[in-house]
Amino acid sequence: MFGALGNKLTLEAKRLTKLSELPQYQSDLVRDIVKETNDLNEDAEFLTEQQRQQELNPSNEEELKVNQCQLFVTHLHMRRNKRCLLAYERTRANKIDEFCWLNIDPIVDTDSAPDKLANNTDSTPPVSEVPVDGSVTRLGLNNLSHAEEEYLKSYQRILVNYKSHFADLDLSGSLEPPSNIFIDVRVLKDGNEVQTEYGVFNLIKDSQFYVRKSDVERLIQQGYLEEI
Amino acid sequence: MALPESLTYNLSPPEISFLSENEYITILPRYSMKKIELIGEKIPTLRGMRRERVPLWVALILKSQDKCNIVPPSWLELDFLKMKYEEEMKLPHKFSALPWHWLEISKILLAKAPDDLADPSNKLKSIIQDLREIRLVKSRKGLKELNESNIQLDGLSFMEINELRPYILKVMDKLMNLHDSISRNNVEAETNENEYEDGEASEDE
Amino acid sequence: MDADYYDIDDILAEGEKVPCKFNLTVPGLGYLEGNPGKAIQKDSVVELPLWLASVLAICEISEESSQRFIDLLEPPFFNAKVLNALKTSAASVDLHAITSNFYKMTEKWASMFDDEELVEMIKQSFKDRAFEINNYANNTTRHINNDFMSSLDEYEKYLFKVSSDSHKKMKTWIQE
Amino acid sequence: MSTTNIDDIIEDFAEQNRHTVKRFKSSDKAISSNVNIYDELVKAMLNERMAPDLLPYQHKLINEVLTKLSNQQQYLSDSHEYGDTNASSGIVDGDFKLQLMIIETEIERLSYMLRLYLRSRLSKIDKYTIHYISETSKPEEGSQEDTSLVSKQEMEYMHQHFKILTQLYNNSFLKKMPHFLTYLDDTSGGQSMISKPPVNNHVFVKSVSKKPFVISLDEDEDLELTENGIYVVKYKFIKPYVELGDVVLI
Repeated sequence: MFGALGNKLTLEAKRLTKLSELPQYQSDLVRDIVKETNDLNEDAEFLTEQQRQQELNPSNEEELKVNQCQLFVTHLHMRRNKRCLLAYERTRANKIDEFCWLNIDPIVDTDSAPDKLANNTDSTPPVSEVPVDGSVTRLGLNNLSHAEEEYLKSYQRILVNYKSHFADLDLSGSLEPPSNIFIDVRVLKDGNEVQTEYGVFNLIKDSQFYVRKSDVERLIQQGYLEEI
Repeated sequence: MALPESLTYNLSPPEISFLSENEYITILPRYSMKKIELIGEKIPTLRGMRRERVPLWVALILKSQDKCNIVPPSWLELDFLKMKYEEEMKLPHKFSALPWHWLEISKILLAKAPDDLADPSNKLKSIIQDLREIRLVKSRKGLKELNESNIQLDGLSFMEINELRPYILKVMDKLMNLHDSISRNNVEAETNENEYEDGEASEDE
Repeated sequence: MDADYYDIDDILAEGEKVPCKFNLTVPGLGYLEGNPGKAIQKDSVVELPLWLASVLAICEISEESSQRFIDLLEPPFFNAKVLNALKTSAASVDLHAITSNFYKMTEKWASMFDDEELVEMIKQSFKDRAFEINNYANNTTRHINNDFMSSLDEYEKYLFKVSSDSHKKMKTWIQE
Repeated sequence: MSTTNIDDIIEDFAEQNRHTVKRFKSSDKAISSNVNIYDELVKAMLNERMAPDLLPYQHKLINEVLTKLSNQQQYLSDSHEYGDTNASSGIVDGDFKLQLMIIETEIERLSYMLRLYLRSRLSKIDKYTIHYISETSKPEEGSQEDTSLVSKQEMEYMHQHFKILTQLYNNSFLKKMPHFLTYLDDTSGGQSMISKPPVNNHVFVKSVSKKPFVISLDEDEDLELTENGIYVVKYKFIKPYVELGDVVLI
């Protein structure tokens, strides 16, 4: 149906705003819309030529109007297709940007890209839907188009460059407020001496220290310390 | 995007709590300590038992190391809060005056310095909960009155405002969009638009 | 009306179909009503997406005549039945079933026809429904009325989401 | 081994810090000496977070915060080094450590706010790129290094990001389309492609002006704002007062 391809792509764009990772690039659908647009353009060129002929040989006004109407429909349809394509790609680019800010590596492994095989536009790829909000948590390179892969690399470079002006700030750092930078901990089991910028302490069971949280996170995970 | 959607035009409760730690509070140092030149503030030399005003976040570090006691703010007190609660009951269309950060600061002090408070923690917690609820009910009723132009919200604190913010903004913006869809209502918007465009306003077909 | 070019919901709203009557016979446009290769006859009624209908409806056939390529007919989502139901009990109307971008459609429709009465009425129903939405968003423990929740249009769903997220975050913070 | 008194060391560092501050302030009259730059940053961050459009980059404030952060970080690492070499002698006492912890906490707090400030700006630059590219290329913009709407780094970021986004569109489909459809800043046909900040949207403001003042709204309506009053108004009506500092966005 009329404008159906564009609608389909826009629905896909709407869907992916809610996903925590980017689904497979809809290359077939994009290709079909580009083709449809070029076909429409051929019609438009034909209609424009016809219009010129009509103007050269004054014919009835009705014919001119009919031609103009056809031309409008064709042009509007092309513009609509363009808007759908751009909105789709923009939505994906936003997700790629968001991913780059996380400062983690994309997934390269073929198997872990969940909808590798689902490049059929009719299927809904089984991407993990996170209902809370659509923030990106991971990105499979296999789901990107070639152009998007290039874009990802370029944006990473731009970010590295921008961040280098604020080397002390760790711009990709946590957006949670820094509370409890220093914490009280209790030693749960004996262990070795621990060196930190704030000095040395020994892991002796039941002793307590006031330490920088980031210095002891591993020891807490390993069960040597607990936060009081 | 460079900032996650959830933080765009929005603050999280931990963030507001973080901001509340910038408020000043009185401490009673237990020991002396040399002054500290901070970027924002100079923390004066502390002497035992001599009161000083410091940012709450500094007070919390000192407190955690038993270097000081925190002098609770005068409003964080059972009698005062009960009085406020009665005010809330008496005046159904008005919010009683409470500090800008009352929810955050009371929560922080109840967690980190309960021994410095004049009244038992459980009683304080319960009156604070009651106050929060009566004010929430009141504000929710007030939300019936939203319009497309402007409203005044005096008496609500930062945390309370923040909780209502997404709803209020999204409703008012939508009412405005509906309102402005009528060209007569949108005359000014269009004039602004043209100024914005620097005279390059485009022609419709 | 300056909807953002990249706004997905706006693009979807523009894709919604509205009934139109053609004021001239146009060969080759039969595909608009599912008859590719054929002409569309004068006076035939066709459903067109708004992005097309809104322009054809303002293009005059000739300079002398005020007639446009097409006339927009009253779309089902603004018929008397819907409007009456919204007036009587806004919260019990299934907007989603009517059109999933009801308010966007209202804006677009109202801007074409300068229909102030329609806007005033729908503003009031939006307020009533929004108030109800906030009540649901506040009370996550109460049994959610699925009928009401599934009757929301896209903007209302979004309103519910941002409101309930905010209340949830507040609850989490208070309890932590 | 060292016989230096720890107090002297701290005095020394403090002294160094003061000098840097002085040097900066003498060349910078806009930030008066009684303004606390920590509070200024809190305000700038909140305003930027809540404003629908980009506020003028706070050149002086941000430069000052960055300089002071870097000095303080240097002080911290020097002090840690000092602490390491003197740990065994027992000179580094608990108080010294505690003071460093307070200093480090402040650094973390400031860095966090700066991070949010800068990232909310980038997110607006990304959303309204073409609009800001044209805003910043106006002749009156950018002539003055310290009053421009965006920083030098942001300017670079904005142009680079726009370039790769354009490349992405071109490579994905635009270059295969009819030429007249390849523009990204087309404003014809009643639909502008240029996304603009929604300055009509509502914002929460708190009036901080001691004197009440009146702003004009739509349809000949006026609104009086009194100190500490909380209002929800359309951003476009309040923007000038945000820049004047009569209100803060919350």
